[in-house]
Amino acid sequence: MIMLEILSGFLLAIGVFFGLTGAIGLFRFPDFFTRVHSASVTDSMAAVCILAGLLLQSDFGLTAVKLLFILLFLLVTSPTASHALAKAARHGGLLSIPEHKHSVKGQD
Amino acid sequence: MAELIDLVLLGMLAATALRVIFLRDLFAVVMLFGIYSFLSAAIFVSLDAVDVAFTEASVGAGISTVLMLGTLALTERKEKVTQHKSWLPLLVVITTGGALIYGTLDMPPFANPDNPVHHHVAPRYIEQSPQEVGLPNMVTSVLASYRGFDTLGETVVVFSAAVGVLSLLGIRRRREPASGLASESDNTGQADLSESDPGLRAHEVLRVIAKLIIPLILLFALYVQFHGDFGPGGGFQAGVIAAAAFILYALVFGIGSGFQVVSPNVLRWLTPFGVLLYAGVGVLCMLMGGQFLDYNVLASDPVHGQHYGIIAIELGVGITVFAVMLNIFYAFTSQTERVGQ
Amino acid sequence: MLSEHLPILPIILPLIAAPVCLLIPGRNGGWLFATLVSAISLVVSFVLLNRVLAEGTLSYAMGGWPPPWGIEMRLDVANAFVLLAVTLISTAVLVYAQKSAGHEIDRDKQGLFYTAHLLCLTGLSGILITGDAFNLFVFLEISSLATYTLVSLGSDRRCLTAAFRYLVMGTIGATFILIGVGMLYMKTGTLNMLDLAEQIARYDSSRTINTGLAFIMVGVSIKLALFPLHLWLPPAYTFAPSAVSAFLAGTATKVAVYVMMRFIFTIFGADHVFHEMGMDLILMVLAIVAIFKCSFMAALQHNAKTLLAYSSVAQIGYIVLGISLVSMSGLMAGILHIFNHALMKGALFMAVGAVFYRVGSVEIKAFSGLGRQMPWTMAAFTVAGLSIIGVPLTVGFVSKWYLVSGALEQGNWIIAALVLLGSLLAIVYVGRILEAAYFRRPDDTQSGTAAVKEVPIGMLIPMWVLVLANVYFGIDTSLTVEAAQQAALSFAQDSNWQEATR
Amino acid sequence: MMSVVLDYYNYWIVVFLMMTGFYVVISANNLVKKVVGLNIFQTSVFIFYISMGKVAEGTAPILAEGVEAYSNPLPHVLILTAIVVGVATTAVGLSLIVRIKRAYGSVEEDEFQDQDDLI
Repeated sequence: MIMLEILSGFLLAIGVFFGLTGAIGLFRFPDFFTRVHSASVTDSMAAVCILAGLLLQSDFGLTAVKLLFILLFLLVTSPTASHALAKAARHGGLLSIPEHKHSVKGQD
Repeated sequence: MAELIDLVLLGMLAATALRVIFLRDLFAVVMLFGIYSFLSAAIFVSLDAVDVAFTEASVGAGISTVLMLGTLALTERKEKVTQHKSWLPLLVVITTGGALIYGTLDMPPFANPDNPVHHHVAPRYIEQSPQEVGLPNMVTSVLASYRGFDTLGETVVVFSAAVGVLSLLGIRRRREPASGLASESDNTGQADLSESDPGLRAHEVLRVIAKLIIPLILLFALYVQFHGDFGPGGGFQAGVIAAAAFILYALVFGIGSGFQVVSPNVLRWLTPFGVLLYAGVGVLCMLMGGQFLDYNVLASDPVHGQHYGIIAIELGVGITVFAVMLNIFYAFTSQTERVGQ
Repeated sequence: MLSEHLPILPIILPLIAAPVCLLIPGRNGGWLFATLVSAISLVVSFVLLNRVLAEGTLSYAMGGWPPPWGIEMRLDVANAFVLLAVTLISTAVLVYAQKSAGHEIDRDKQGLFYTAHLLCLTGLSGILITGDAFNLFVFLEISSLATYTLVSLGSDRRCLTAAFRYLVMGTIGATFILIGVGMLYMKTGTLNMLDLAEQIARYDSSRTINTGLAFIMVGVSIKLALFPLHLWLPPAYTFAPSAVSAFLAGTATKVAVYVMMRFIFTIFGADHVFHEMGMDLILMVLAIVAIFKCSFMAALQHNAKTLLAYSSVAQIGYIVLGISLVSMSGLMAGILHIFNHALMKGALFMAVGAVFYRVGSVEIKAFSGLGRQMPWTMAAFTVAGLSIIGVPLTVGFVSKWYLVSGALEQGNWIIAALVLLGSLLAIVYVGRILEAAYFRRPDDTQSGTAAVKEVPIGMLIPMWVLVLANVYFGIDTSLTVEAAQQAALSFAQDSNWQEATR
Repeated sequence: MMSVVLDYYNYWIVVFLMMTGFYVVISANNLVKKVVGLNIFQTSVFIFYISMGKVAEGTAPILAEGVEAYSNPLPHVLILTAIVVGVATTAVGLSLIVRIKRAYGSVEEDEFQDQDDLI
C-alpha cells in the first residue's frame, strides 16, 4: 500500500515537473516550432504522469475506468493537435529559425 | 486546502481578466477568455458545482470561444488604437464596484452552513427530492422538475438565439432554392460547396483521428444525455457535445460533407422540435389532469411519472441545443465561404 | 378544465406557436398564424382581466410544486391590465405587419420575423405573469433576444449598430438585475416574490438587500429607458422596421415599468424603498429631467421616428413621476398611463410607418402636404398626437388629469405645473409634423410624390382601431380607470401601505 | 479582522472580476472586445452565485451514501440557465458584429459612428 502511495506521489511530482518545464519552455523558446514542442510535452508527459498517479490513488471502480478513458483520449488527441498545429504552420509558410537564417543568407 | 486552491484559481482569474483590458491582439483576448472560462469551470468544481462546471467548460470555453474566433476570422484581428481616453468608464466602474463591496459587508459569511440560503427553500430539494422525484442528482431534479418552467424558458432562449442568428446571417445551402431559413442565398451559379471546400484534405493524420474519435464523442454525448439523472450532465451538455462532434466533422472534411450528414433542412425541423417536445410534455400533463409540467400524472406512480417526464424534456433540451449550436456554426461558416469568394 | 389553466395560456400559447410558426412555409401562412395566436391571447387576457377584477388574484403552481419550491404564476389586476395592453398592441401590430413588414423586410426573412414577434410576446407575457424573481430574468432575456432580432431586421444599415448598442445595454441591465436578485437570494434563500417580500420584511435594514435593490433598480431603469440610461432607445426605435417600433414602443418599456413597480411595491415594500432609501426623490428628479430634456430633444429632431422615440422617453418620465409621488392616485395615474401611452404610441408609430410605406421616408420634410394625399393616415396621426398632448376626450387627457390631481392632492403645485408645461412641449413636437402635413405644399422636387396614395386598408384598420380606442377610453373611462385603481390598490396592499386602508 | 477577510475574500475577488469585465464592456472601442467583456462580466456573476451555494465540508449535490452535507443545488440550477442565456446573447451579438463589419467595413465603434451619425 505504501509502495503505491510512494509511486503515485513520484508520478505526480514528475507530472508537475513536466507541466512546469512545458510552461517555461512555452515562454522562453525562440520560435513557433520549439514552442509547439514544449507545449506538447505538457500535453502528453505531464498529463499522462498525473493521470497515472491519480489512477494509483483511486480504487478500482468507475473512477479508475473514467481516468483510464481520459488517459487514452489524451494520448490520441494531444499528439494529433500538436501535429496539426505544426503542419498548419508549415503549410502557411512558417520557417524554423535555422531555415529562416539559411533563406536570409541565400538571398544575400 | 480547498480555500488555498480557490484563492490560487481566483488569483489566476484576476490576472487573466486584467490582461484582457490592455491587450490589443484580439486573438489573444479571445484565447484569454477561453482560459478565463476554463478557470472558472475549475472554480465551480472546487465549489461543488459539477454540473455548472461541465456546462461552463463546454459552453464558455468551447462554443463561445469558437464563435468568437469565427467572428475574428470574419472581421479584424487587431484592435485599433484610439486617441480619446475617457475617465467616465473608470468612474462608473469604481462607483459600481464600491456599491458592491458595500453590499458584501453585510453578507452571510462564505461557505457557512448556517447561511439563510441553506435553510429556507433548499432543504426540501436536498432532503426530499430523492423520494419525490426519484433521482440521485438533485440538480437535475430541481432543473427538470421543481423549476422545470425555467428550463423551458432556457430552451426558448436558445431557440430565440437561433432565430436571431439565422435572420442575421442565414445559412447558404448548396443547389437548393432559397426558402425559409436560408436568407440571402446568392447561391445560383456557384460551385458545389463540397468541391469548393475540401476541408483539411492535406491533414491525413487529422482525418484518421477524427474518424476514430467522432463516434466516441457521440457515444459520450449519449452517455451524458441519459446519465444526467445520476451524475453531472443532462440535455444541455449533451447537445453541445453532440454538436461539437459534427462541428469537428465539418471542419475536417469540409462544410459540404457536413451538410450531407446533417443538412440545414433537417436542422430546420430539429430546432423547433425540441422546444415543442418540451412544451408538449407540459401540455400532455395538462390534458391528463395535472398542472403544466406536472409529471406526477404521467404514470400511475408519481415517481415513475417524474422519470418519464424528465427523460422526455431532457431529450427536448438536448435536441434543440444540438440543432441550434450546429445551426449557428453553419451560419458562421457559410459567412466565411462568402468572404473567401 | 381550461379555465383552471387560463392564467398561463398567454405565455404557453405564443411559446408553442413560435416554433410552429418557423415551420410554416410562405409569408402569409406565418402571418395568419401569428395574428391568430396573438388574437386568442388578447381574448384570453381580456377574460383574465375581468376574472381578476371579479375574483381577485389567481395563482398557478407550475409543475404542481407549491411555492416557494416550484415556480408560481401570479395574476393580479396590475399585470392583467398591462397584459391586456401588450396583447392588444401585439395583435394590432401583427394585422398591420402584413403590409408594412411585408414591404420593409426581405421576403425570406418574414417567417423569422413573425417567429421573433411571437417569442417577444412570450417573453413579455412571461415577465408579466410570473411570480418568481429568477423566472422573470429568464423571460426578460427571451423578450430581449427577440427584440434585438426584430430591431436588426430594419432596412437602414444603422439598425445593426442600434441593435448592437441595445444588446450591450440590455445585457448589462439584465446582468445587474441578476446581481440584485442574487443578493436578495443570498439573504433570504428564496426566489418567490411573495416569499421574498415576507423574508425581506424580517430584516430591518440590511446593506446587502439595499445594494440588491439599487442594482435591480438600475438594471430595470436601463430596460425601461429611464433618463439618463435611455441612450439605446432612440436609435433602436428609429431604425427598426415600423411594425417593430410600434410594437416595442407600446410594450417593451411598459413591461419594464411594471417590473419596477412589482419590485418596489410587492417585493421591497414602498415604505422601505421610499421612506428609508429615499428613492422617490431620485425617481422624481430623473422623471422631470426626462420629461423636459427628451421633449426638448424631440422638438429638435428631423426624423419623425426619432421624434416619437424621444417622446416615448419623455412619456416614460410621466409614468415614473406617477410612481414617485408616493400616493395611491399617483400610482394609479402611472398604471393608467402605461395602458394609455401604449395606445397612443402604437397608433403614432403605425401612422409614421404608413407614411414610410408610401413615401419611403420619415423625415419631417417628407410629410409635406400629406394631409391631403393620405387623409386617413394623417387624421389618425392627428388624433393620436392630440392624445399625446393631452387634449380632452382622449386617453392622454385622462392620464394627465389623474397625474395632476395626484400632485395637487399633495399640494404639490410645482409638479402639477411641470406636467402641464411638459404638455406644451408636446404641442411643439407634434405640431411640427402636423404643420408639415397640413400647411405645407407637397415638395415637388421629390420625384413621385404626386403619386402618393392612401395606404391599403389592411394598415388603416389596425391603426384606426387603436385611434378609436384612444378616443373611446378617453370618454368611457370606466374599465381602464377601475382596472388602474384596482391595480394600484393591489400594489398598495402588497406593501402594507397605510394609505390603502384609508 | 482576519475572520472578516476569510469570510469575504471570495466575494471581494469576484467583485473585482465583475468590475474588470464591466470596464472592458464600457470602455472598449472594438465590438468583439466588448462582447468578450460582457462574457467576463457574466461569468463573474456566475461565480458569485455559485459561491453562495457552497457549504464548508459539503459535497456536490448528488445523492451518495455516507454524505451528510450537500452544497445548495438551487444556485447551480439558476446558473446553468444563466450560462445558456449568456451563450445565446453572445451568439446574437457576434452575428450582429459580422453584419456590421459587412455593412461598414469596420468593427471599431468610433469609426462607424463617423460614417453615419447615430443620433
